[in-house]
Amino acid sequence: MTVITGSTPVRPEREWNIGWSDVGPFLALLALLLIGFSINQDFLSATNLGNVITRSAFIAIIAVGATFVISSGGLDLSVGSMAAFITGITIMFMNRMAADWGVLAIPAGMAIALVVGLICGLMNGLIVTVGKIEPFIATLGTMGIFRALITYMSDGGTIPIDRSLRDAYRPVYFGTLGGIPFPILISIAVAAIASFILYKMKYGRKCAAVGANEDVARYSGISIIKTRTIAYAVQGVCVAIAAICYVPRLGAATPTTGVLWELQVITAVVIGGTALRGGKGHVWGTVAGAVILELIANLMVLSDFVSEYLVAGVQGVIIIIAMLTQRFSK
Amino acid sequence: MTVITGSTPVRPEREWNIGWSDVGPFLALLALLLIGFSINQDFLSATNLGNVITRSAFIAIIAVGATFVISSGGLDLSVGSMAAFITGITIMFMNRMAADWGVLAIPAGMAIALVVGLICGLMNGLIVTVGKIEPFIATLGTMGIFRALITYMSDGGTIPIDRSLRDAYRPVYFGTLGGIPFPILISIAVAAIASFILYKMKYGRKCAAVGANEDVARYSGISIIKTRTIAYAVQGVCVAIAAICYVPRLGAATPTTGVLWELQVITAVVIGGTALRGGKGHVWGTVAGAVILELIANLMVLSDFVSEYLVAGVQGVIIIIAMLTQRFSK
Amino acid sequence: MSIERERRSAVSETDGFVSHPVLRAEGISKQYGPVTVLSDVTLDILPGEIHAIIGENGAGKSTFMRLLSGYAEPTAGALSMGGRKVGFSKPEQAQESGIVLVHQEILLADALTVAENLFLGRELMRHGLVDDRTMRRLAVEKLHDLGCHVSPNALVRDISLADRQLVQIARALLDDYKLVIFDEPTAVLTGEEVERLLAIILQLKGQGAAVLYISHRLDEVQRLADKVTVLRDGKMVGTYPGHSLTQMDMARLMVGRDLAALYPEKTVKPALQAMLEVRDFGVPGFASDISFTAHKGEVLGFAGMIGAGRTEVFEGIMGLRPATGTVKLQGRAIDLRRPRAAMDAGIGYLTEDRKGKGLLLQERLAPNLTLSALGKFHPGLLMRRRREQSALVEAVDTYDIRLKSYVVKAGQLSGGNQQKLLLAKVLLTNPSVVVIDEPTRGIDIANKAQIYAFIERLVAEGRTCIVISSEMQELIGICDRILVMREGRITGEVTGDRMTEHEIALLATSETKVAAKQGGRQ
Amino acid sequence: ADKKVVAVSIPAADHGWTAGIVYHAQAAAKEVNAAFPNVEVVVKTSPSATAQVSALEDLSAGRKLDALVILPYTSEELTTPVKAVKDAGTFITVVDRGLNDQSIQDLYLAGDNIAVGRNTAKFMIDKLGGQGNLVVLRGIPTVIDDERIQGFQDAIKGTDLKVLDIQYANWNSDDAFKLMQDYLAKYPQIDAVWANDDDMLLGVLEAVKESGRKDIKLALGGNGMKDIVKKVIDGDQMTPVETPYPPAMIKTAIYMTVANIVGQAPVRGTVKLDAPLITQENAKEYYFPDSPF
Ligand SMILES: Nc1ncnc2c1ncn2[C@@H]1O[C@H](COP(=O)(O)OP(=O)(O)OP(=O)(O)O)[C@@H](O)[C@H]1O
Ligand SMILES: Nc1ncnc2c1ncn2[C@@H]1O[C@H](COP(=O)(O)OP(=O)(O)OP(=O)(O)O)[C@@H](O)[C@H]1O
Ligand SMILES: [Mg+2]
Ligand SMILES: [Mg+2]
Repeated sequence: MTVITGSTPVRPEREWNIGWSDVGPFLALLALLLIGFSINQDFLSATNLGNVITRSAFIAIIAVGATFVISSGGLDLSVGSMAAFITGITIMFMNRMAADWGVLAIPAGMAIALVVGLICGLMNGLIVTVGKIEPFIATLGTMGIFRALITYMSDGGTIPIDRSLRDAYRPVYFGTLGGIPFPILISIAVAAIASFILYKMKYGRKCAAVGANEDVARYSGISIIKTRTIAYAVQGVCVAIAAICYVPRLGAATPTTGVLWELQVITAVVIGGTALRGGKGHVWGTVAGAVILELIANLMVLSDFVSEYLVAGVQGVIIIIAMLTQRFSK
Repeated sequence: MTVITGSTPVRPEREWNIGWSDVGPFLALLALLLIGFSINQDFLSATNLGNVITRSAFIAIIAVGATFVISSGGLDLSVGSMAAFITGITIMFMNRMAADWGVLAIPAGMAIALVVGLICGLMNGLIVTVGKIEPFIATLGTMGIFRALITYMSDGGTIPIDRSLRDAYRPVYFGTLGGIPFPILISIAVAAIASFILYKMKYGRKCAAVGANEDVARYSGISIIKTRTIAYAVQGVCVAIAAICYVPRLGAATPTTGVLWELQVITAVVIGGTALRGGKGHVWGTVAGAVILELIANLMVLSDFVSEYLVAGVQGVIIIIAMLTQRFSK
Repeated sequence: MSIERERRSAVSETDGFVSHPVLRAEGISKQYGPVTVLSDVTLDILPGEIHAIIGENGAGKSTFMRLLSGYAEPTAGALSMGGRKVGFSKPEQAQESGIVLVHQEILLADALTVAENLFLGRELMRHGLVDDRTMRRLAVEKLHDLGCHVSPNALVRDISLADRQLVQIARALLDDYKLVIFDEPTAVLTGEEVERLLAIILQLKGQGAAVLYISHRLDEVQRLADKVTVLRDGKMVGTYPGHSLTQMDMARLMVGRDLAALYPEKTVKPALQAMLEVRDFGVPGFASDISFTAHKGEVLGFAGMIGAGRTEVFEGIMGLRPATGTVKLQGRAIDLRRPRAAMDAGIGYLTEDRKGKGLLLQERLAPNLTLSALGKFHPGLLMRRRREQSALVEAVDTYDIRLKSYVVKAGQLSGGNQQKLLLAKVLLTNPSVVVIDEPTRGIDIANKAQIYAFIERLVAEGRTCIVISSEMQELIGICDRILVMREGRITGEVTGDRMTEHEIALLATSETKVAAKQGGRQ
Repeated sequence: ADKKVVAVSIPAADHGWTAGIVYHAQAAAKEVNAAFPNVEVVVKTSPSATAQVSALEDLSAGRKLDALVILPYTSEELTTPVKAVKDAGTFITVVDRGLNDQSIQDLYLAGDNIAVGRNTAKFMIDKLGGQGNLVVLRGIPTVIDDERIQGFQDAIKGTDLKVLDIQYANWNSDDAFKLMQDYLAKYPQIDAVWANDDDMLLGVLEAVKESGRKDIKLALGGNGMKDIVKKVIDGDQMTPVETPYPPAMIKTAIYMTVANIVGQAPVRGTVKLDAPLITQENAKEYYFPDSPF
């Protein structure tokens, strides 16, 4: 039999495989900006855009964590109430320490927030992985638990931050560095670190593998339990970071803090190009997704077309249309 | 050489494959009843149990529809607001017709409800299948749309049913047949029909196949679009049936009707043993799941242990524990 | 040729005294519940030796290999390496001890790229970071050695089955293992790739590694094996020196009786009557300018190398991919846009990817069997459970599906038996044209004969059978006519005396092709 | 001896005002249970109208209730279920939101949501001299929200006060913050803001403060949250007045009902709480620093 040895030298090209799921969200973002500008000139004003992007930082930061969880094949519905819970604990801690430690209570409170976030995330992760409970149900359960805890801690009311700390803490949300608001800087930093972890570190590979095919991952010596638990822990830390930025904004935690954030977060991740069934995560797409969501809400207020009753509906329509165009312009 | 044909005669047994996922929910139900009884003797009184089961009928009926959607690999977050929307339309229609048609407006309204439900379901289905949008996002969008529509229709207030119809309509919720409340009978009928469809009809096979592996289904000549769209349509009709039972109970539709039902519905389905990633659906398990959820809420009211603020948290804990015991007693 | 020389030297080496087996398996048994799949198998695997395991479908070969490589644990018996007892509860442990398995079924993550899959779980690192550039480069090199030219950045989901198999093989060749186990590596490969693989296996052996090789292609076994171990129904029949066995001997040992001729006698076909006419057909990105006619009572073969586009052409005809052109069945045009049109018109297609597209692995056998025939088999809305059960019994009988119990899931059948179930599934739709993509993928020799006879019976009934196969011998043995494809086009037709491997290979390849192919793919 | 059972059914604490309700109801229950050994007050919260109907069924399924104090989630939906309880011979006290059928209630104690809107509007008209641009934030689509908005809009009819925009902010300070930022971006000149609940007012104030805009002369809320009452006491420029809608009304209702049950003071009829403006002068009366609200 003839053996054909087709030995053309193979060039390992530097291949940039940028697919639709990479640029899609950014094109959608661009389109939205243009539409916004055509509706209301103020839309593109620095203040308005600054406000909107700053605002989207919470969702963006949490959604970056959710990108880990979702790409590893999980889901976390508890992020909103976890954010409220962490905010509550942090404020209570800071208030108690304010008398003795003065302004130092703020960094200490931040550290506490991160630790609590980590623990909450780990708890979610262990229930899902070791307990082998469908993530939807497990995190729905913990969502109820966190929400109950913050309601209990606040007696259903508000937990305001101590007046003595308020001014020292304010810059974390309202301050700027080189003209850029802190929350934006923080979310960029979080996204940068996350994309470094997901794309440059071994863990990112494991995450994608676990999300894409559990069996294959297991046979490749990847621990599903470890990988997915870490993803939930990262999610917890991201929620904590968001909570830290959140505190100075309104200076209080209430039982309504973070209600329905989980839906926004998941929507941001999916708009950003990460598939809900798991697989590769798109960190920057997620950030774009979070900004898109906030922009849509902003557009609703700035435009005068829509009756107040119909705002939620129009948002729904826009999201569906955005996804449809992504799908069919491929 | 000896001729060995390794064929021990194998008889095709009549296979009863009752797995854990079939009995699990019922055992959990039983456990809950026992716990309930030990906490409060009144728990097992006929009135109380009757009330609880009657109440769980809405969620049960909707969740039976969700069993179709989920087993075919979809998800529907819009059921709660769809229920509100259908309730609203039905009441408005009945009220308008009450003057001319008298009590006949009730059956006419019911028919309208079913048609509207079917259309809403089809819309969801087509967006998901033809539009190829992640079900989570698509139905999150329509959830917003339905919610906006009911808010718009009610001007943000209530749509009460006409007084002239109220008494004639009452028995649909409060009436009994042979001592059994109507909603229970209706949900049993719905579940029976559904399990007939899923287990005795060809469509059930298709549904499970599409949910288990889209490619295999496609290569076997099963239309994914048709199968999944039908599942969403069934879901729509189930929501309509639930809405029909719902009207006489509260006598009005408001923009807050059915808020968060979708989460209860999905929880019922999953507790019932159907996997969220698709595959075989467990109709009776789903019904048991709905009753379990309502029983837990009932226990919270009847027992006095739990601070008001913590009710949601304790419910979360119980659900997680129930799932854990299911998992580990396997 | 170099292959011959290497083989001879290998044999002389193993004829001498060898100190330690790489791996010794003693009294290995495996039970799944009440079912005994393997009982008391004992085997020594020596370094620098190619040891073939053969046996009928369901004999327990794959199970045995899984036990050796940590994918499952034996219920009785012991493994030892270098005189020390070992036990593997995870594949990684086996890999750390130097044992790696190439699965019979594809086990790759669809959503990841070729390079990512190749290095999954053992990524190359540089300065603590994953070194994608190097991994891509190595992926290209390793795959190129195997004759696979997919881009390292392609998603596994998008590449053909054969390419996936090669990626899977490449994974096992990344590191130096003491024992490499191949479970039917060549079932979906064509001549060229098979040759490359065999050369690589000999190279491994030359480097002193031991190789366990499972194949139903007995010619390969004969060419490679230093030793042959035969399993039958989970038990050892014996271990024999490879060179002393002819293919006939092997078949007899496997089956336990003499086999009749593999290929049925070709009958003289009556006057040709067109059945399936395909004109100016194309599948964008895969094939174009496809025109051919298949006749009533004819077995029409499709030959070609991996990536020739044969699978895609028929997936296009079945409405499973977007396609252009006209397809007529018995003169009536088929609507290519409607997915079920071809199936309803009476064309049945048996996919080459039984795991991904053929069977619901988590389902019982009966629902799998009737899945494509739901309409025909269950007229009306209801299902006929009882009829379904008896159809299953009948299929098990007709296709000789070996099962230990009817209460198993399709995924628990052995590879070959899954293939038979799939064949039964497609034929249950009673098609007038049957397209079989790789009909004997993973089928043992006795059953091959059965399937060939079956194909012959189908055409005798007046149906048309189209066979896509990577095994040229098989095509030559059963086809009345063979069309050869290359790079998405039909390059020729061979019939009668011209039906030889040489002729087909000429049409399927050309010197210009290889370069063009690489350019085109990357 | 048999204890008399008084059931209290109220909405769950999902934002500030309802939290206040829960707080005062529990305080009342504790006090009454301690003071009257033969009376048992049971407080149950419900997160939705449906759940409240369920809770009524659950409470009355096992035992006979001597009295029920209920703050209905919505009027329409609770009318029939409360009637069912009444038919079993229970004394019914309705708080805040009336039922559709007034014959059901034995005692009715309510704030005046329309007055909340109206009084706020009147103050604004005075303060702004009858002209100016307003933006309004409303809560979630329910009757309370509707009535307040209606009272407000009726009152400014015929003046030159112009409502530039009105949108939902879900009685949530976070959403109110965002909405106010957007209002500020959209309208260059805003003279006054009305958020029909104090939770939202907190968000509004933060957004205004952050924007640095000086055109906003008034930002008013409603409900009597302690932080806002404190502002009034301190003589805040932007929020000089407050409209009370004190959650403590539930406590009053419970006490009156218990009084009726223990038979020392038969009470029936309707009590309407006024919604007078809280100003710097009288603010101290409305300030409860220990309440969560
Ligand atoms: N998990 C399982 N549960 C029950 N039976 C099993 C399971 N796995 C394998 N079997 C059975 O074990 C037997 C041997 O299967 P195995 O896959 O080892 O065969 P094989 O020799 O590789 O066959 P083939 O040549 O067809 O690949 C088959 O009858 C199969 O049905
Ligand atoms: N994802 C892809 N993108 C672009 N081209 C592809 C892709 N996958 C395969 N191809 C090309 O499509 C053609 C046909 O592929 P395929 O290997 O499936 O054909 P085949 O003849 O059915 O092979 P087999 O011999 O395995 O049956 C080849 O030219 C291949 O390079
Ligand atoms: Mg095998
Ligand atoms: Mg092929």
